[in-house]
Amino acid sequence: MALPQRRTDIGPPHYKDFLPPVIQKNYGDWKYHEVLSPGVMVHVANSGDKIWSVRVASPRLLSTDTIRDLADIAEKYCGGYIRWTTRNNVEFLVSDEKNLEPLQNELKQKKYMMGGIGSRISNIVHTQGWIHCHSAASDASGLVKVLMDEFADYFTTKETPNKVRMAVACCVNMCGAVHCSDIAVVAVHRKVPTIDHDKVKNMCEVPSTIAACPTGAISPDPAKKSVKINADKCMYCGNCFTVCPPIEIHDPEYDGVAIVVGGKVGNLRSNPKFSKLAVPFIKNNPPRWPEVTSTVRKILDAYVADAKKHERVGEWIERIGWEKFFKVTGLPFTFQHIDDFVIARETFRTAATFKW
Amino acid sequence: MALPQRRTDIGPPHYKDFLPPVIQKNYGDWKYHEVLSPGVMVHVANSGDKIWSVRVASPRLLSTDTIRDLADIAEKYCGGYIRWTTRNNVEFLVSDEKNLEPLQNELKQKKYMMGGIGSRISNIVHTQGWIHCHSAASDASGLVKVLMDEFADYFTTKETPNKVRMAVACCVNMCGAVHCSDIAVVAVHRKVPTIDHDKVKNMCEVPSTIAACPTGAISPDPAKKSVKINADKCMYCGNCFTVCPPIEIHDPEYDGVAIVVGGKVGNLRSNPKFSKLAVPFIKNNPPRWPEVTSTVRKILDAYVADAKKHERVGEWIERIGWEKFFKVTGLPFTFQHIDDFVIARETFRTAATFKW
Amino acid sequence: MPKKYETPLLDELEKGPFPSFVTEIKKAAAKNDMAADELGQLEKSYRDKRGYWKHGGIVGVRGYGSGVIGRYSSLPEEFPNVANFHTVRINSIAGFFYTSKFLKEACDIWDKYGSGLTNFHGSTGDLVLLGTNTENLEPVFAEFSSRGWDLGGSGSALRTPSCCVGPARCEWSNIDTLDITYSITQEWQDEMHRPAFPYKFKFKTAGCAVDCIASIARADCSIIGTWKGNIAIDQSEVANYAKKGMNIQEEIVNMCPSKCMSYDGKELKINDADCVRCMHCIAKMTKALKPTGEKGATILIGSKAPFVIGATLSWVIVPFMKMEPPYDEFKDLIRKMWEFWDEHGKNRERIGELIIRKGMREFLEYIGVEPQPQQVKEPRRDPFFFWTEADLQK
Amino acid sequence: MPKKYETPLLDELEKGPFPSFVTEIKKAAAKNDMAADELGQLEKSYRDKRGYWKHGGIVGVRGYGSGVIGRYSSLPEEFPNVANFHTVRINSIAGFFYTSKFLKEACDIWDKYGSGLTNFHGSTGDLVLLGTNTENLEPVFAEFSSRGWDLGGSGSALRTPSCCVGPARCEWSNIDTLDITYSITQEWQDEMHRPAFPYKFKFKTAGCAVDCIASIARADCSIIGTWKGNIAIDQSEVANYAKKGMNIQEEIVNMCPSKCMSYDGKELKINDADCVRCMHCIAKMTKALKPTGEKGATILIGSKAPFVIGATLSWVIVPFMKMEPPYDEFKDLIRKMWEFWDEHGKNRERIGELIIRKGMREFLEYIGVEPQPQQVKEPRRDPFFFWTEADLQK
Ligand code: SRM
Ligand code: SRM
Ligand code: SRM
Ligand code: SRM
Ligand code: SF4
Ligand code: SF4
Ligand code: SF4
Ligand code: SF4
Ligand code: SF4
Ligand code: SF4
Ligand code: SF4
Ligand code: SF4
Repeated sequence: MALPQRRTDIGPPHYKDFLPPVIQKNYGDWKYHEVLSPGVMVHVANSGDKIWSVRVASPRLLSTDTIRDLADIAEKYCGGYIRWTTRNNVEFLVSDEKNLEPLQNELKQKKYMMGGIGSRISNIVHTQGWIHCHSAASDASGLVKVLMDEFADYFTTKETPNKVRMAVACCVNMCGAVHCSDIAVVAVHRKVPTIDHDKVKNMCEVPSTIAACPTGAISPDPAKKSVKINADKCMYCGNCFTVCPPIEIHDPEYDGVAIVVGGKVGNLRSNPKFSKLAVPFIKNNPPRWPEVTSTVRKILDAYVADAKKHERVGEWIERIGWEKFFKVTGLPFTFQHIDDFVIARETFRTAATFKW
Repeated sequence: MALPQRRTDIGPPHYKDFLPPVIQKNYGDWKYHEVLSPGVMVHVANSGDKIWSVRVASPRLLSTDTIRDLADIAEKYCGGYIRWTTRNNVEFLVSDEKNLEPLQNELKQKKYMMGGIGSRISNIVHTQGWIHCHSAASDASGLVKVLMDEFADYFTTKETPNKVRMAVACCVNMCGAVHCSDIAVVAVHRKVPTIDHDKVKNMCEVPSTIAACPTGAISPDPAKKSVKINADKCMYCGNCFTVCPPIEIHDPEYDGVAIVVGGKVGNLRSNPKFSKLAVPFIKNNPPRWPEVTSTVRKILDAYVADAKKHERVGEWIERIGWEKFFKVTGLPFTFQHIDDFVIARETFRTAATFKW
Repeated sequence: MPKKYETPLLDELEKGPFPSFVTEIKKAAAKNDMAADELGQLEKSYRDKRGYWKHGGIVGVRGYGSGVIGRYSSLPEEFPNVANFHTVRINSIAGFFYTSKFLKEACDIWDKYGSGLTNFHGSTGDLVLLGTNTENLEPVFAEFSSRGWDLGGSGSALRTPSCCVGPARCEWSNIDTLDITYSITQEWQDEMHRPAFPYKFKFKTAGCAVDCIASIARADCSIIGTWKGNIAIDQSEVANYAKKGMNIQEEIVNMCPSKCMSYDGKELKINDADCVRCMHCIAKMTKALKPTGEKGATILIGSKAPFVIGATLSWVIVPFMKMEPPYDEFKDLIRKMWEFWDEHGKNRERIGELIIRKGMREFLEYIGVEPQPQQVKEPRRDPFFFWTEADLQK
Repeated sequence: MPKKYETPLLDELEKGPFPSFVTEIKKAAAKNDMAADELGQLEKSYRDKRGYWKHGGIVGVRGYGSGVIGRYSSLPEEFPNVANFHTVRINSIAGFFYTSKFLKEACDIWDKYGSGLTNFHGSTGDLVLLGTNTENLEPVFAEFSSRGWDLGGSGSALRTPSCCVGPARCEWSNIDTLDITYSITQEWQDEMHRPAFPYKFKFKTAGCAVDCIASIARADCSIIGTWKGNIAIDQSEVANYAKKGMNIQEEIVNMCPSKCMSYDGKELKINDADCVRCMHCIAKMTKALKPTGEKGATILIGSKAPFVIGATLSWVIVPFMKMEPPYDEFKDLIRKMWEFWDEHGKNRERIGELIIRKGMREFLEYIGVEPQPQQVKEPRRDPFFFWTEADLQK
């Protein structure tokens, strides 16, 4: 069968063609919204029109079977209109109130997990991991699955003091928003890479390999027409591996994950914040990484127990102080927690104020 | 006349021998103090004993005549006991309440300026300037004199929302606490230094001259056995001049002062803070630098008018925001205000929150 | 029939309440050879605690330098159907809206030419078709493009711009996030499809400072809607919130970062001149508070992941810009920025890193933007600074 | 009779209420040649808007490498009496206490051998004898040292330690600032007088976090008194403050950085576990509040002026240390630090700069101090970090 005529540089279709009529009509003219349940909210337009959004969790990695099922449901209750959220959840866009109940019934019956709206844990932003990326020091989808299983009730029913945004990245390239998440897991290495010198000469640009190293650990090895790594300076970030494949950084025995906490992106109350290191290392323990889930649980429980309403994780920690964070979570404070990278000095405690 | 026998490494005398008896007796056992007037405070011991301190301003640079006069007064009313404060004021230590009045009368009569205690402007920490230092880009004593003249009533009578700590440094070596003062003046250069190459070879160590440059502007000039300066990188800090005298940085036409604001050293309320650049440059205009005093006046007036009680200058600015600081003072915001040194990125506004 | 692998480890990940990606892969694996081998290789990764993918090579569709991520298995004998297994990035719809019609068509194409696995969506915002063999790339592209869809970005190119749902379904949007996204995507198709930048460049557009698209953390250029004007207060709705149990003093007034609100138990007041438009009060009392006045956006530059100098957040370049079609002022500004980057950027240097290296002045002068206190959290602390000859003559 | 210079510019600085340094110089100049030439040269500086001093050479007293700052006029013909004009740093008394007897003796010596000009005090805390000729250095030293006084530091040496008035006249001091200062000064005379460090090293000791000696900004080692225990509250004094017009809620409770206070109009409460000991409440309500419990100091390292890497503030190394004579634990710690500095420091590298260059870990391990969250404002943000072989085996 002949292929259809390809077209180039046409860009995506116009968004208008994908908006439900009620949205087209009230575009930019919404008045307020109400959260009706953890999985349902309604937006009310100045015209009085309403649109209901019913949100269900998604593992992000979807088979065509599942997508077809989602499309079928959307056809049945939403005139075929459906959207995904910026955190990979699915939203059924209901224009007709009477479809709301039946839609939810069908979702329940098909075991779709409704929730994620309001002050709770939503889906985890994540990356490829062992599923598709060469760079992964851990698997992302697996970590997301075990974490979301652990905290499922915070998606479907229970509340947290404010939204808790989690992320998982399978290497320090951090293709998710790990660096600004309430709680995030990022996979890390702990061994100096090894170099296949014969291949370096053909496959790598020496200057860009050197430039890739954040600590200046790499220098030319002219004899071998390759590069060498100063083991004392290397902190196993893996960026040399990214630009030069013959540099091998993976080490199943020593790879694992770090947990960072306290970041956020919104401007509400406090400015956007970076996540900071909470736990420098937990060994990869697939398939269910029990040490990761229990550690995240510790952090989350402490936050839920102690934070004020509307306080994000980072705001809570800043209020109580990092020393207290380590105390209430029982996490050990190690040399790894003390910054020694480019802005290290800005993180040193230049004050005599702290808690015991 | 023969010199007395010199002794070495004996260190200073023991402090105990210089403490008034009431202090010796109540050492470490004080209960509270009260500020009786801008120039007088009393400390009360748990024993009930009291010591009155009467503070007078000093230009710090004192002639032996003046010191003898201070000593005479101390003998008359204080059993000879006198101290200097960490900001170079003189404190008469009165153990006998009946001497308090006569002491103040004599001080008044001799035109000593009493004050500086409490929430006001105290003496200005400063440095050598043209009086004794080779490095000075302005004079320190002169600037202090004109500023203290301008704000004398804030020393003797009027109050500020909290203490206002001022400093003057005659070059970027900053031998005063300019970098952590409420309002400070620091002398700066604005021209790339010139090099007397013939002398460099005899007088300077090339490597340490290169290392002295904060921006890496200096490199060896092997032909001349000297160094060269990359004019594009030089920001006229003068550190090369400090380590290598044949590098001349002074330029009367272009030298002058910058004004920095908002620093503090105490931990009360907010952590110690660095001063930040308010005015990048004012030309040297001795003997009375009128543009400097009027600019500092603008800043001080805005602070006094707007700050809450107990707010230091930096705390006030942080509350209202830097954009508002520039607005209320009317000072222009220039490229010089935007950091481009080592921690520049930490000063960029990584948030969508600010005032118009 | 695709090969069936034993997956005792992955099977563990079908347990638990959250939908399982393993189940998804198995669904596809039941009828698709590539998906089957993906599953098999993944089980091995779980056993050995390591990935089995190699660096991607240069692979793509004719005339494009981007849109496809090349990927090769390091165990091609063991898993021949994923020996090469590239992802295709389809440029998603602004706001991530879809119709069932399109979804079904897409599934049909992908079942035919690919693994049957997808990501809705990739972190940048593409509709990711997760894995197919080299020979299927052209067919996939022909099928999609003939239906009006195109590839997104990859490599040293403009990446697929994305945005929050904005005016489509949110009462707080100050700008038309979808239209901006659509417009810049269309404007710069060439920049997206033929990598010619020093490194990647990402746009993300949020309708307000809530930033539901994480623009400030994940975009070289973050466009964040804002306003110049007062927050209108509906006092009766304030009373309603109070009645329903909101502690207005604690939850709103005390949490206002600029301390510009007050509440006496009856009336809520805002000193608008001091408001920094953080969105907290508005978000928590949406029925009572509404921004008024001029709408526009703050343009911020520079956020990215940690390499090489540590993670950055975007910072303010233009505090306020009107955002009206065809967005010429904005686009001209971006072109200037790209010129600067093109001229000075090193290979693999993001624009933010370049500005940090060169200093804000050089950048601002180049793009013709004035220095403004809103660009910084605070002025510099150390009194070392440059003067141009022109400055000295002032 | 010393030469009389016309000083029209400097005369302007005798006007105004604040005591005039010009008047001081004139007083000395009336009877002292050096002071007279100092005045003349200064007038010229005011006229020409530039200093006329050259770099100092190596000059000092026998057996000492420090204590004197060499200084030469660049106009020796015009001002021969200050052709060489060195300052002598006399190590002041801890707390800056003096007796009239000593002051008069000092004046006599200084009139005889020097310019008659002084600084009470230099920024570091020395009693600065402001300018004398080379041949007078030994006599000045002999006169002072025979009376029990010694020189302070200069050059790459320990500098004269200084402190706040502390227990001598302040109710808040948690440590004996004077005794600590005296003890370390005596302990390290050799380190002070024979420069053998990579660069200067300064100690400043403050009795509490009010830091009246600016230790956190101006000392390589800042010793700041603090306590472990509760703040005792005298409620009747609280009531007195309220009665006298203090707005306790606004001025105290709202300004507490850790928000650990509350006041219901009658009783003031402090949640001591959350107090960060900032001293605000205590300073503003000294009669009502008093720290109790164990007293000691926080040891911070590293503050200095801007060169070369920008100004630094000291940061916490040891959150709490008992400070009791003979301060052995403290002194041993400092010796370890100096050893580290000696081993790794470059020429003209302050200890703080070295720690920033080397990283806290290497420093802390060397001196034998555990990592503690109190040492940082926040943990690192970028997940790049080192592991030792020992760490990996844990
Ligand atoms: C649907 C979505 C936009 C989209 O284009 O897809 C969205 C939609 C809404 N967000 Fe959001 N946000 C969405 C991602 C985000 C993100 C981005 C992210 O997580 O990566 C953030 C920034 C998080 C951060 O700061 O780190 C975000 C921070 C917020 C906040 C701020 C919470 C806070 O106080 O810090 C609000 C306001 C609130 O909850 O009061 C908010 C409020 C809202 C409102 C109420 C806006 C409105 O009036 O419609 C929407 C429903 C709220 C809800 O889900 O609880 N949305 N929201 C995204 C849903 C993601 C999901 O599936 O869970
Ligand atoms: C005498 C002196 C100590 C000495 O050893 O010489 C001293 C003495 C006292 N200081 Fe101080 N401070 C002295 C320099 C400092 C410094 C250091 C400096 O300025 O370089 C500071 C740090 C300034 C900073 O943070 O930048 C300082 C910040 C304070 C504060 C904190 C003010 C605030 O709220 O930020 C207090 C508490 C207060 O005023 O409520 C204080 C309080 C006091 C008390 C009340 C302490 C007491 O109970 O005796 C003393 C009298 C206060 C007064 O003068 O108003 N003292 N005080 C110093 C007098 C300098 C002068 O002549 O003016
Ligand atoms: C697919 C995706 C992750 C996902 O599962 O969603 C992804 C996957 C890869 N990213 Fe990414 N990045 C993806 C979004 C991001 C994001 C998030 C974002 O765009 O919002 C970031 C952080 C933000 C940023 O741009 O800095 C991100 C930062 C990186 C980096 C670090 C770039 C840097 O400047 O530090 C690399 C390294 C590189 O460019 O060589 C990288 C490189 C890669 C590569 C191409 C691996 C490589 O070194 O060649 C990954 C291919 C995986 C694969 O085989 O499928 N990816 N990458 C995301 C793109 C999907 C899409 O188009 O929608
Ligand atoms: C006299 C004094 C200023 C004053 O008028 O009070 C002073 C004067 C000089 N300082 Fe200083 N410093 C003085 C306290 C300081 C302080 C403040 C302090 O100690 O609390 C600092 C800032 C804190 C610090 O240590 O960083 C200070 C930071 C410097 C620097 C920069 C050091 C650095 O690491 O960045 C230099 C440059 C150098 O060392 O070459 C310096 C160099 C100098 C020299 C020796 C000039 C030179 O380059 O050779 C000055 C001699 C002036 C003269 O001819 O009399 N002086 N110097 C202070 C010492 C008097 C005393 O002993 O009591
Ligand atoms: S985070 Fe690293 S391993 Fe994961 S998808 Fe991105 S580049 Fe690949
Ligand atoms: S792993 Fe990172 S730190 Fe180590 S050599 Fe490679 S790029 Fe440098
Ligand atoms: S600040 Fe500079 S000019 Fe002034 S005394 Fe110190 S070194 Fe000399
Ligand atoms: S003046 Fe400063 S910046 Fe310029 S060359 Fe000298 S040391 Fe470098
Ligand atoms: S960023 Fe603002 S406008 Fe966009 S969806 Fe979130 S709240 Fe609405
Ligand atoms: S938007 Fe933020 S800053 Fe403005 S009034 Fe509301 S809470 Fe305060
Ligand atoms: S630092 Fe503390 S103990 Fe020392 S004088 Fe100041 S307030 Fe008193
Ligand atoms: S000392 Fe400071 S932190 Fe502690 S209660 Fe008082 S004001 Fe609060």
